[in-house]
Amino acid sequence: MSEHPLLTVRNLVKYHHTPNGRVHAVDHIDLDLHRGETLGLVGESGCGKSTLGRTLIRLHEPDSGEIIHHGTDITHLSRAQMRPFRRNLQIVFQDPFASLNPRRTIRQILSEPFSIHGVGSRIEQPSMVELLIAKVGLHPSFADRFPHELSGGQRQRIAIARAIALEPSTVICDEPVSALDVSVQAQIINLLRRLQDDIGVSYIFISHDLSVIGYLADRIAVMYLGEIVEIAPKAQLWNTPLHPYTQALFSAIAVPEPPSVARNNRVGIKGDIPSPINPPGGCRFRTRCPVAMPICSEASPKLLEAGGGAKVACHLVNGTNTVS
Amino acid sequence: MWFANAKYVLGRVLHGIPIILAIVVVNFFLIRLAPGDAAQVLAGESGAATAEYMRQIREQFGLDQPLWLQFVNYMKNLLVFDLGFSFRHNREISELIMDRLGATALLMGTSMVLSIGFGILLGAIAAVRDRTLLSHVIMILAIVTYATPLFWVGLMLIIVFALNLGWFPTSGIATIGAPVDGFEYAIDVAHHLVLPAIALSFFYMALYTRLMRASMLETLGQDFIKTARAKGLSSSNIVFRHALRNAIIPVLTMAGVQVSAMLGGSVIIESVFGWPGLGLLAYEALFSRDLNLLLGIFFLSSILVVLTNAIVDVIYTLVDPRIRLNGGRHA
Amino acid sequence: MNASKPILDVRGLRTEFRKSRKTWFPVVNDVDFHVSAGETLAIVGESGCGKSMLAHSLLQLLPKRISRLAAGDIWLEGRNIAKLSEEQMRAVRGKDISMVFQEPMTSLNPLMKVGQQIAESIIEHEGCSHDEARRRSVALMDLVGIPEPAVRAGQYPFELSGGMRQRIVIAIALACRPKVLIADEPTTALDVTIQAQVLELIDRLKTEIGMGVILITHDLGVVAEWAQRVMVMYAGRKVEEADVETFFSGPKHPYSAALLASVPRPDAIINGGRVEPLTEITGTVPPMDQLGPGCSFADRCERSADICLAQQPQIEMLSNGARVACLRAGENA
Amino acid sequence: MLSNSAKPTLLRKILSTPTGAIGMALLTTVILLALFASVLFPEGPFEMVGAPFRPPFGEYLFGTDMLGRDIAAGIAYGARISLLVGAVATLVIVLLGTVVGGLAGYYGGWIDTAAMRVTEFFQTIPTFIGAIVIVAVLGPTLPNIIGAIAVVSWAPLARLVRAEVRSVKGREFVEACLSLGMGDMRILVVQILPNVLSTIVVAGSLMVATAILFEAGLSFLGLGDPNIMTWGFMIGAGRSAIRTAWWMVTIPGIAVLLTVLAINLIGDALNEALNPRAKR
Repeated sequence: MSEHPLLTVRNLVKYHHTPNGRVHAVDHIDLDLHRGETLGLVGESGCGKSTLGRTLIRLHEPDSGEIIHHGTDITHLSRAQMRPFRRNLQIVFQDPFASLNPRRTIRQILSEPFSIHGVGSRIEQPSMVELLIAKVGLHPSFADRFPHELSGGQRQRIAIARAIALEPSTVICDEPVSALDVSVQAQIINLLRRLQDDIGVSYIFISHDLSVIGYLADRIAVMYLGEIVEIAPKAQLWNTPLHPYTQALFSAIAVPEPPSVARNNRVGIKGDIPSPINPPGGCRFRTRCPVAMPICSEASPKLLEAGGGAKVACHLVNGTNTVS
Repeated sequence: MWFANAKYVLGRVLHGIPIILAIVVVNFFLIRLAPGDAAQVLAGESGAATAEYMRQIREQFGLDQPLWLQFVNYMKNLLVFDLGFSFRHNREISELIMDRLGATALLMGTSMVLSIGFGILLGAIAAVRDRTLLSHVIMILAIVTYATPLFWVGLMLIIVFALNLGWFPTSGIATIGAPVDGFEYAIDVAHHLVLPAIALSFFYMALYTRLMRASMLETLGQDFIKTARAKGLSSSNIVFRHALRNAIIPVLTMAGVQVSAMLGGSVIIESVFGWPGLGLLAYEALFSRDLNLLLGIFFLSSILVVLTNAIVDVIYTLVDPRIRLNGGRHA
Repeated sequence: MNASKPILDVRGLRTEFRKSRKTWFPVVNDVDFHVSAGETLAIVGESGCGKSMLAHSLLQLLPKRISRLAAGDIWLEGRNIAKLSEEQMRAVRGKDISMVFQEPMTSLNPLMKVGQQIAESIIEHEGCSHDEARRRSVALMDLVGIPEPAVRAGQYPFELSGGMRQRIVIAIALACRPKVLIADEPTTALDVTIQAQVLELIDRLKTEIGMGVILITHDLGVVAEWAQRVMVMYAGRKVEEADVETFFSGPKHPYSAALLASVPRPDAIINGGRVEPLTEITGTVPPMDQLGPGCSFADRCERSADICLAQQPQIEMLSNGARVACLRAGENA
Repeated sequence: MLSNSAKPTLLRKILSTPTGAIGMALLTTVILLALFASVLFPEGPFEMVGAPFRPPFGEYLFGTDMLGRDIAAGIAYGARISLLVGAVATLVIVLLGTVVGGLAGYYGGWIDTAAMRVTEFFQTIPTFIGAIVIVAVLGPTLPNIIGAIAVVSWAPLARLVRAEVRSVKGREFVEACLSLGMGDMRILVVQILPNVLSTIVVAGSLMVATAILFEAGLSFLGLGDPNIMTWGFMIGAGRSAIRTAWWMVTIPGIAVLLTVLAINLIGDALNEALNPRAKR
């Protein structure tokens, strides 16, 4: 990993305002993304992982904190000032049926990045589009079709093509394979990996599926109710998950192994995910935590180094002397 | 729960206040938009305007004062429900309107109940018996009725049932010279009410039938209906206990929206049937160019819409617990 | 392997959809399977393989206007329910066979209290009093792990979380202690931690009530963890059936094998080093109304031969006990 | 923005349903009648052509009125006005509704709040009475009538467009455009509005029918332009003779009915063609 992170996030906060109250979607988050790496962002619904992804590229306006891209603070740039940075910050969405405009042809959809950023002339663009389609493993004749003529996997390839058209340094992948069948999911995962090797892009890969995240990511950040509870290199996190939530999450993965070889040490966790509108005080996981202590309801734990490149926000792991 | 309910309804009523204020403002400026001298416009183009009347109008509207002062005066008068004086009728406008309110309320209320009731019934039948002859007949009747002008329906009813068959009177609210109270009077009024109420409800019945059918078909295709079937419930149980109540919600919403249109319809129907309500009053005001009266009616009917919408909201909360408990339609 | 007599025994089931006025095409084709009490059979496949159609066919829940049960028998404890009238079928639904659906958000009536939605089923099938039904529905809510069941019974679905709603749906399904529970992707819409809770609940109740469970899913991990036997479907047909241990030790049908290999395995990478690309299955699932005479997987299969395109493979038992419909399964597997 | 290749198929789709075919046939008849009114009845609708109160299907196809005017001529010339009012009022309504609804739905925030308050106002005032007041105050001319109809009816369309724009805006392809740095106007006009168009077309077609009914109602009450022959005016005039000459009110009424029916049928067929989920 290089010394200068591609993307640095400090103290990022994003609340959604709803009629029922303020949703703590992203609550004081720190992150670094390095060149060429894949950072996995995992968590259950309401943990704010999608909001974080969208806020990072200013699809949502952050409430506070800063987002630094290549040394430039892009947190408060205007839309016009932001435009040149968008070449480097792209996103792929979950639903391949909603992420392509049904009224436009694949050619029109894939020309958009080029025309917005003035890349290539009108004469060059058609061949650039066809090249792009080939790059994601489809036949160039797809250019003149409409999205509804494509299968889910093919649409997702087009969505990926649009995101990588300008060879960005960072692509946010927001659950890009969750809506796909297993065999198609494998195709898209392989494609994303191949593109990473080809153009050296960094991914922030958002998913609720730990198997996919574990397969693709170099580092993994675990989110719970708007906060990062643990972040660590993949092997480290996999072998010695420290946070009780990470442990529970990992043990909930159902592995397709014969019962005779599958591990059977399930750490069940009780109860529902609390509402992100009114998260528990102190440690947000304490209401479901099997090892909660009195301190957990009094102070919220900080995300601290726990050795091996891991950072954890847990009183039990960090020791009670870290309370602020 | 009761409290949340009341709070919600109160909120909806308060919501109507700025709208009523806006109508006051529009009323005030509309007259001044008219070509020519406002007093002249208010007095009407006929030569009937006496110098006395013109003076009265100038005084009431304070037309020689600056605009803002005129407006303040206008507002002051409205606050005490002083809508001015109608020289054609030689009475206070507010009195005139109050006199006629009951007849319109009776007509509107009857028509609303008729159109919503039959609309829901016919629409539900058409949906449950989808793709049968019965459903086709209902839907063809609905689409034809939906295209029929109200006043024409009224006239056709008069030609057939009043003039040719003689079953119902052609106009009025009661027989002249008949007793004016008691049971006999009620029967007499009901007898007079039949044709105008049917005429007014026709179009809306068609509208609600179409809406109810679509809504019912959609509801019947939803997952919870499948759950109900998987429980082993009978189809009548599924329709009555599960589908109907869900399907009615969009119809109620539409009925709320349509109140203002229905008031317009009652102007036409009342003038066709000589039903002495607000609509006929408006028609008369139109003919005698009594614009001040017309504006008064416009103002009051707007208030009526706001109030009716509040009533619809109450019904809404009774049907849909999501509103009752969350205090909002967009929960 | 399972000695007990099956509760539900399905033979040669064929469900067809209407293509035009007179022509029909199969969405479930010649499927045999059985479930015993206390056993979970998983039916696996990708979208459009017919697994959900199969589930709906068992209860005859598909719309009659566009679908029909064209052939086959469904034996429920010695009674063939495939031949029952709609009226007779109603007595089976929710009583002998129950179903849990995928979407907890939409599968409950939004305008009815949840307790009432459970009680309804009890009243329908057991004709008990409303008070009795209410008492039993509260007990059921307690059984499926809903805290404060008496309070929750008076709430509406929108007041409950997704996991809680799915528990209500399960309570409805279990209200009359059915012999067979069909769970159609019961946890797909739920979060991982909640998914484990719900599957654990179904597993526990299966033993308590002594019912057979048909678990329909696309998630092979869920199969490995919660089922005893597995049946893989492709293009409306059963292509492989085996007990879970046998299946996950090495599926024999090329489709099952490819499906299993396409699942990402993080632990294998971490413990074994190099990241291999996942196995992909080329091409797409053929539309069910345009199937040829041969094996419907042939044109995507790495091992297909000419004969595969011409001849429909029949289910055969292999030496390891798996039943596989593949002309080449025995050869070099 | 229906693509060029979609246009003929759309027409064919409409004609392929029985409702659409009947609607199209009826509407075409009315349009032809309007176009050739001055050829068929060169003397105009106000000319007294014969004896008063002649019953229909005799010397004159639809009979004559109390002044001996040919009712058939009135029907033909009235068709012009009905179609004109329907078309122009709808055009104004659609323009106003799309602009207000589009901007409110896309930008949200205070623009949305303000726009919704305004539409709420227009939805609360009793529409027909509002139109009566406007025409009564400003004078019964054709532009005033069209304007009055448009002013009191644009709000529901604006709300519909707003709701649709909001829902399309929430789809991920719009976020994809934003993340590419596309400008607001381009997103709204090029990306979102084409997806809302089918809704606008369907609602607009029904709006034509409503506007025709509105105009007929106004002229029935005597608020029509006195220099123009309209169906509503004919019915209104026929009222006084309702006991003797039933055809004077019946025939123009049927004309309104068939025209409105035709447009509604086409609207239904359009809805099915453009909006397949409404089918089944």
